[in-house]
Amino acid sequence: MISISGFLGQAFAILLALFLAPLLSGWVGQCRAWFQSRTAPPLLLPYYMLQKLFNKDVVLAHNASSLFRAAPFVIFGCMVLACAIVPTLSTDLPFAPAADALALVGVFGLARIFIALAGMDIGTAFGSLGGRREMLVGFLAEPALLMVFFTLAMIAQSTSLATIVETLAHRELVIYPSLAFAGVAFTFVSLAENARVPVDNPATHLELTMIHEAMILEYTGRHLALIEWAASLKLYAYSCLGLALFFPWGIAPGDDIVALIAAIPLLVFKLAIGGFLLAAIETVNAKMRIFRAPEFLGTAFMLAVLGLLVRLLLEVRT
Amino acid sequence: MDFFILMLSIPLVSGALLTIVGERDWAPNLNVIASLGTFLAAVGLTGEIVANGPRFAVGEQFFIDSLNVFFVALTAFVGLTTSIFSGPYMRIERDRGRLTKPRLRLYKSMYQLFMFTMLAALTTNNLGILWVAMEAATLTTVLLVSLYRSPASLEAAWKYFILCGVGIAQALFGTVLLYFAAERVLGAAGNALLWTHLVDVKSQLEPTIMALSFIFLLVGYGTKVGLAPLHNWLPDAHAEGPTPVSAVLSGLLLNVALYAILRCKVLADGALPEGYAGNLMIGFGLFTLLLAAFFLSRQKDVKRMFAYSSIEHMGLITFAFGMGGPIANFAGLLHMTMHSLTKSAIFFAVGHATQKTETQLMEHIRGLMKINPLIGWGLMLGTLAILGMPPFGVFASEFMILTHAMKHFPWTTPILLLALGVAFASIFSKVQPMVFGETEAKRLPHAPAITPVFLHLGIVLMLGLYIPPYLTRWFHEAARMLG
Amino acid sequence: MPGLLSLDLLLIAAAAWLAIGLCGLLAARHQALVSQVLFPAGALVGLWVGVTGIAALGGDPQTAVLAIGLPDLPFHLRLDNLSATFAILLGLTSAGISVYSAGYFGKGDVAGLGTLCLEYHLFLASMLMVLLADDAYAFMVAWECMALSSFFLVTTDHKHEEIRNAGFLYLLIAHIGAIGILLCFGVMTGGAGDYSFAAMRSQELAPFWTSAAFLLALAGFGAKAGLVPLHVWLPEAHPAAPSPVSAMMSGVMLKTAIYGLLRVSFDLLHTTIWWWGVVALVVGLVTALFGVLYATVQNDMKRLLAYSSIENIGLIAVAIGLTLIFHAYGMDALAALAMTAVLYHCLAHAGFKSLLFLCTGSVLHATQERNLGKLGGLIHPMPWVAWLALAGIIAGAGLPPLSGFVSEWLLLQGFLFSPGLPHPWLNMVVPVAAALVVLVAALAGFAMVKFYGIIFLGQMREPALKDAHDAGPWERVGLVWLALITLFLGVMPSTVILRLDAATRQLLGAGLSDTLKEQGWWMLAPISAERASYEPMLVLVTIAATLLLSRWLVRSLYHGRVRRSSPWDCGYHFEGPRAQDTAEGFSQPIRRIFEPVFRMQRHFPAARDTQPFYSVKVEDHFWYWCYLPIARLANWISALIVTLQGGRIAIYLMYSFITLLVLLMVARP
Amino acid sequence: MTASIPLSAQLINLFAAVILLLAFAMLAQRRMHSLVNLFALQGLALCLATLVAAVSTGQVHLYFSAGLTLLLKVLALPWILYRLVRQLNIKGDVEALINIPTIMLVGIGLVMVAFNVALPISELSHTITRGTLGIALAVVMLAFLMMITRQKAISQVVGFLSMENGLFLAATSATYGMPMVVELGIALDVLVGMIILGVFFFQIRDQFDSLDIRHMEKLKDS
Repeated sequence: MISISGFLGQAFAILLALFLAPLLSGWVGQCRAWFQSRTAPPLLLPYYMLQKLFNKDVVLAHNASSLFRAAPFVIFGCMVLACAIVPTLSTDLPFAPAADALALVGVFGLARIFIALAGMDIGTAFGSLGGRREMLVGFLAEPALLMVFFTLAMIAQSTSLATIVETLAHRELVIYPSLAFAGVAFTFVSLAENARVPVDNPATHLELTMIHEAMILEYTGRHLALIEWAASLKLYAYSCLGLALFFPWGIAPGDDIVALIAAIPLLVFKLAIGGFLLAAIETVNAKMRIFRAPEFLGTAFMLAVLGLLVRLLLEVRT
Repeated sequence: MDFFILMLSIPLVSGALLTIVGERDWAPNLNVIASLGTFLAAVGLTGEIVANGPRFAVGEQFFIDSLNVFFVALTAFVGLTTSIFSGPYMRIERDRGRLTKPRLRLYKSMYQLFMFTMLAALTTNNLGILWVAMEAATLTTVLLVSLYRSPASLEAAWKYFILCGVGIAQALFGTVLLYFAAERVLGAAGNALLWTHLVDVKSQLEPTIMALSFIFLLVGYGTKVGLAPLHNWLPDAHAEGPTPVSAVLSGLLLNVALYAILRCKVLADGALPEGYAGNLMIGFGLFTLLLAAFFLSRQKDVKRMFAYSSIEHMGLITFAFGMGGPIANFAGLLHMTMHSLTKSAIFFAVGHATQKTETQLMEHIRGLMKINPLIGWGLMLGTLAILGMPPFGVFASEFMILTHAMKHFPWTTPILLLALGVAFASIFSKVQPMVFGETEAKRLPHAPAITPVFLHLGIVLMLGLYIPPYLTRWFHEAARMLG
Repeated sequence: MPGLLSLDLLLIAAAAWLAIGLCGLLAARHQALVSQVLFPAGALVGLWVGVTGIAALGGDPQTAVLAIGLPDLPFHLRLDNLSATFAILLGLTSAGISVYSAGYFGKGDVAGLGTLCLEYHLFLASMLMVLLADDAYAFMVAWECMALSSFFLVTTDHKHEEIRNAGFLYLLIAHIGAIGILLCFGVMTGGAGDYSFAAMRSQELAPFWTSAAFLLALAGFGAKAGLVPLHVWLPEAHPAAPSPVSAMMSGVMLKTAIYGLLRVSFDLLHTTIWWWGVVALVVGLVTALFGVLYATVQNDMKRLLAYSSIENIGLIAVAIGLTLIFHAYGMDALAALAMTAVLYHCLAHAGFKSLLFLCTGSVLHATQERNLGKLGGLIHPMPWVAWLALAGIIAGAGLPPLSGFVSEWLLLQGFLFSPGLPHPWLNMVVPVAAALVVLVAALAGFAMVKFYGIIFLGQMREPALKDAHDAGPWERVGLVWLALITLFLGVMPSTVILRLDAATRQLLGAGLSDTLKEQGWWMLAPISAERASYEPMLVLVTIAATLLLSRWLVRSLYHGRVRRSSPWDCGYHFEGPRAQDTAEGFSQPIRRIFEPVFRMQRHFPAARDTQPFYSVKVEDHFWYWCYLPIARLANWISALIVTLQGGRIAIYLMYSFITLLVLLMVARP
Repeated sequence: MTASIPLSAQLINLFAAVILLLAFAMLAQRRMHSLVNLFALQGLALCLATLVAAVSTGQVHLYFSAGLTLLLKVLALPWILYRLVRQLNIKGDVEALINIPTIMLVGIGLVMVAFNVALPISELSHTITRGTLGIALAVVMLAFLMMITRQKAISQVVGFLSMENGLFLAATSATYGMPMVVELGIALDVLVGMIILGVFFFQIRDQFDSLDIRHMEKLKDS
């Protein structure tokens, strides 16, 4: 069943994700600084941060519970799993059948629940505020994301990510209008899910607008490190997902070592472009009021549904 | 000794005896013993009929077949348990000063005479005597209803007398017409009112006369059954009379009146086009059911409410017999049995409840479960049974009626659904707080006569789960006889 | 046991439950005996039922006829794969709940424990009989016994008026629903009044009557299951009942309604019309959305769970609707997929919802408080309950790797493969329905986070909560058992579905086993691995392994030092528990976004209030749109009708006279 | 056609007409004393009609029936009623619920209905008195109307008894009377009923200080 090479490929993909994810965060931060005419922080800043945080003592609130301490590890585990599922370099992943697109959403959901609960655990004003908002974003984003997957699943007649990517990568050149809708919707959802402008701003602790940061205010030391790492893993997973779904060219179809190695620079290149575009989006948009977020995500949902309907109306010939 | 003669003479003689000896300490026991004797005689008669088939008595004037022997047994049984219940109940009433000794004497003698008239009505073969016995049953109970001599009870008794008198007068007109029709076939000999003879020639009876006759009989006896809009006497009489009287009125008198209609329906069915009598009964039944259900929701007096519930059930039974056919007739008979047993059990429980709380107003009766758990459970289970909750037997008959209606008269089911729903909501919402909840009332020193309640409920429960084969055979035969 | 069929074993179990109940009544004075012996014995019987059910799955139907019942209609019993499936559900869930009850009712002074024990076991026995009944009468008797015993259980604490009202509402709707079911059976009755299911199966009905039967069944069983708009009893009755009873009602009793609906629509009626599926789908969607939205805004923890049950029932109804649509179009493989989702969600919901209700029971016992606004931080004094409840909420939110996700995943797969339906409109509507299902699932996550976060996390909102005690040993066993069921259903879906396949096959003639058998036990790929697959065990293992590995690595590469201090909270020091979100506050975004769905009464503080306060009350629109108008109408009609009884004898005579005249004029033969 | 009707039939028809006339008179009569008188007269007419039927057909039990009617309806009941009226000191009825001309009009309408209903049946009858069935029905209905419109308990009772007269007339006219045992039973019932009513009146007067049935409208639901 599981070939050695496939297993190695899988392990490599995970390690690559663990390594590349902070780099991607650093790259986005750097791009943002350039756009805003600031002096850019070093590209490797996230690594320094992680190193520093791991070295620091953990300072826990008096009433922090065991759940609070366990949550960062769970979240980290979820994100590692997510990165293992998403086809980054190759579609021949032993872990791919573990979770299809729907299960991937579920894994993200699991992480979200833990981070929201952890936010509520200390019982501070900001913690529960963050938890509530996170769940708000979550329940709006999840359906939209699933609708995107639905559209793709209908094209590929499968919900398995590997199959979808393979189908999309190796199809004859047909323009699917539904994909355009899905792509835009996916972008919206990714912004919201990764706590990016215009829904949230990862770079600020401005109390009234925080979502993600509000939940993790009480985290310190290694816990915070894991959460930050998990956040960058999430960004990485979403980016790879987007790239794999909408720009699937160059992903190795099987356990072809050459193609696999060739896929690495291509991936890094695509990620660099993606990060640049993300920074651009974050710069040209303003953070919106939290109650605009439903409208934003509602739009994403509508677009995804439209994509689905377009798929049904225009592209399915029965 | 002939069981039949014994059965009719015991209540008659003991009624006279109770009048003569007056109110003694042992008079209640005599009442019970007489009822027990009647019941045993009825059981003996039943056994005889089951074993040997139908028989005549006193020439051809009385006729006992599987249809009426079943009502006889039921009547005698409820008569017995009610007499058991009325002993302690009436003693408490006397201690509370609501009744004097002469009234208690009147009560007991009239009770026995009432039993006599009902048994006579049930067993007679002569439709004329049936009428006479029904009228006599009214007369005996009028005095029972007005036993307290309060303005309200007098008013109730007056209405009962006049309305039922007028109703029964119409039944007499119907009987005359029936006789008229029968005479043309059977000749002027005295047997033209004998049911056994009429049944033989029922298809030759003149339809025009029979239709008219059945209308009069239906309206006449229907008044006693409590079919709307002829029911107006019923809630008053039930609410204002002593509780044992309410129990027998509801449990027995209504049945006997319905029995009279059934006997007439058999004849009308033979003479008239298919479904004529049945449709009239369906119409009355549904109208009664619906009206009673809505009446139920506005009641404040507990006995009055259960009186309306009796009207509702009579409507349902009339509807069932109106549909006809073996299943519906069977269901109707079963429902009559179940209703008698359950409703009298409820009235027993209600009687004790009102005695303990000294009011019949439901809003003042609270927490029966706390005052006396047995009374509380008795009322609660009785109410659930009468509302058609399984495993009680009322459900068995409602089950058959509803499914049969759905199959053959689907247009009636929305009405049935509405009426049963409204009735359920109305009754249950009132009984529940009476039984449950907190109360300040203390436990009263009197020991309640609770055995009859649970005896009845036990039988109803058993019949809901298991109907013994001989009873089934008997029901089937009776149902077949009804056509 | 040689010579005894599984059906006999189940009957023995029902009798045993009854016997236990009666023992309870007789031994009412010995509280310890009743709670420590009889309830665990009931749990053993439950286990027995579950194991027998598992053994019976896949076998041939077994029938029996009891000597009781109506004349010509003795109780017919039948154990087939469908009833076995639900018997498993009943047995295994009730085992956990009964064990829990041993602890729950053993503590404190429960008035009338003997009666309660009787009612409880009668409830169990009648549910089992519902599953076994093979004729309309036996079914209805068992069905109404179930309603009745649960009614008495709900009103255990009948001193409070609101509990009485809740019980009344419950019984009323149950009764009206039962009449609907009865009429449904009436439609299907064979000729000459044959009420046995066998006769109904062989009955050929006209399309109109088939549809009537289906709609009556949907309404009747829907009233019991809590489909909108017949759901109103549910959020009233569940908080009123003692927690084990709520667990039993929510976890098991609602499923008997699903069982009935499946029995009627797939077994007794042998034609299926596509629009039935649409009706079920739409009703289910409305129910699910309504339930979950209301769940998010509740402030009473048991009400929240009750609304969540409505949501889950709605999802099940959606799945049933989908099955009906596929079945009507002869797409058997997909119908089997959707049916598996139905059965799986029944099992899953039974496990996690009972678990959550029992957790609320422990919280209630420990704190005497149901109001979320007065709880908080209970994970510290009650770690057992808190951690087990976490399993419940993860499953309840429909997240991997626990049970709720599997069924939702199956359901969504069903939706995804729906294109190809030979009906263009359906093809359009179905994906939108799928989107709404996803929305429901996501909102369920919100509700669950609220439930868990407000009760167990944060600071204690009342000082008295410090004295709360954790669940006792009996209770822990029950909770752990249910949590294990949830976990097992979550990670071993393939194993379970292979067994459930017998039931699916029986109803639809098709199942998933052909594809599943070829795959490993760890893999769930109902169509084929290329199209969709899910390996929950791998998900669980990966997350767990990463968790442990990262923890070990961090500790060994760096350190494991911990210091304690006050929370930082962005530098502010609102130390008190008042600074956290209240239950109302937490659901504020939902109230705002879905404002038209709720009937809200809000009070805002004015500028000059000396004691400013904010309050919000959320009520159910259906009360005001549906129930109150009906009640008013009935009241109005009865007010009109009682004028007939005006007290005047002359008028009464006139009624009689007019009746006579009318009949004389009109009723000529 | 009239010529072919035998004398006995003509007589019976005449008495039947008298009974109907008396029924109308009772409907209009307000004084209690006169009401009882009219009732006694009606009983007498019924008795005579039965007697004529007995003579013309020679049936023995019709003689009994006539005798019973005489005893009960002409002698016993009016006597009881007189005593009651005197002892209870009732003078006249209060104004009827509806004014008398209207009642009369309604009564005439009822007679038409009754004739109409009875017509098809009368044609089937072979007795010499068949035409009177319609009259009997009309009498029953008029008595009914009287009971509806009167407000004194005692006049309701008179109406009730008048209804019985109508029933007896029907029995006689349609079938030459019911079987003996039935007639005896009916007579016994009526008598017992009357006695009970007598007791009742005293109780009612004790409780309500009046025999006005408007006092008895307390039991109601609305």
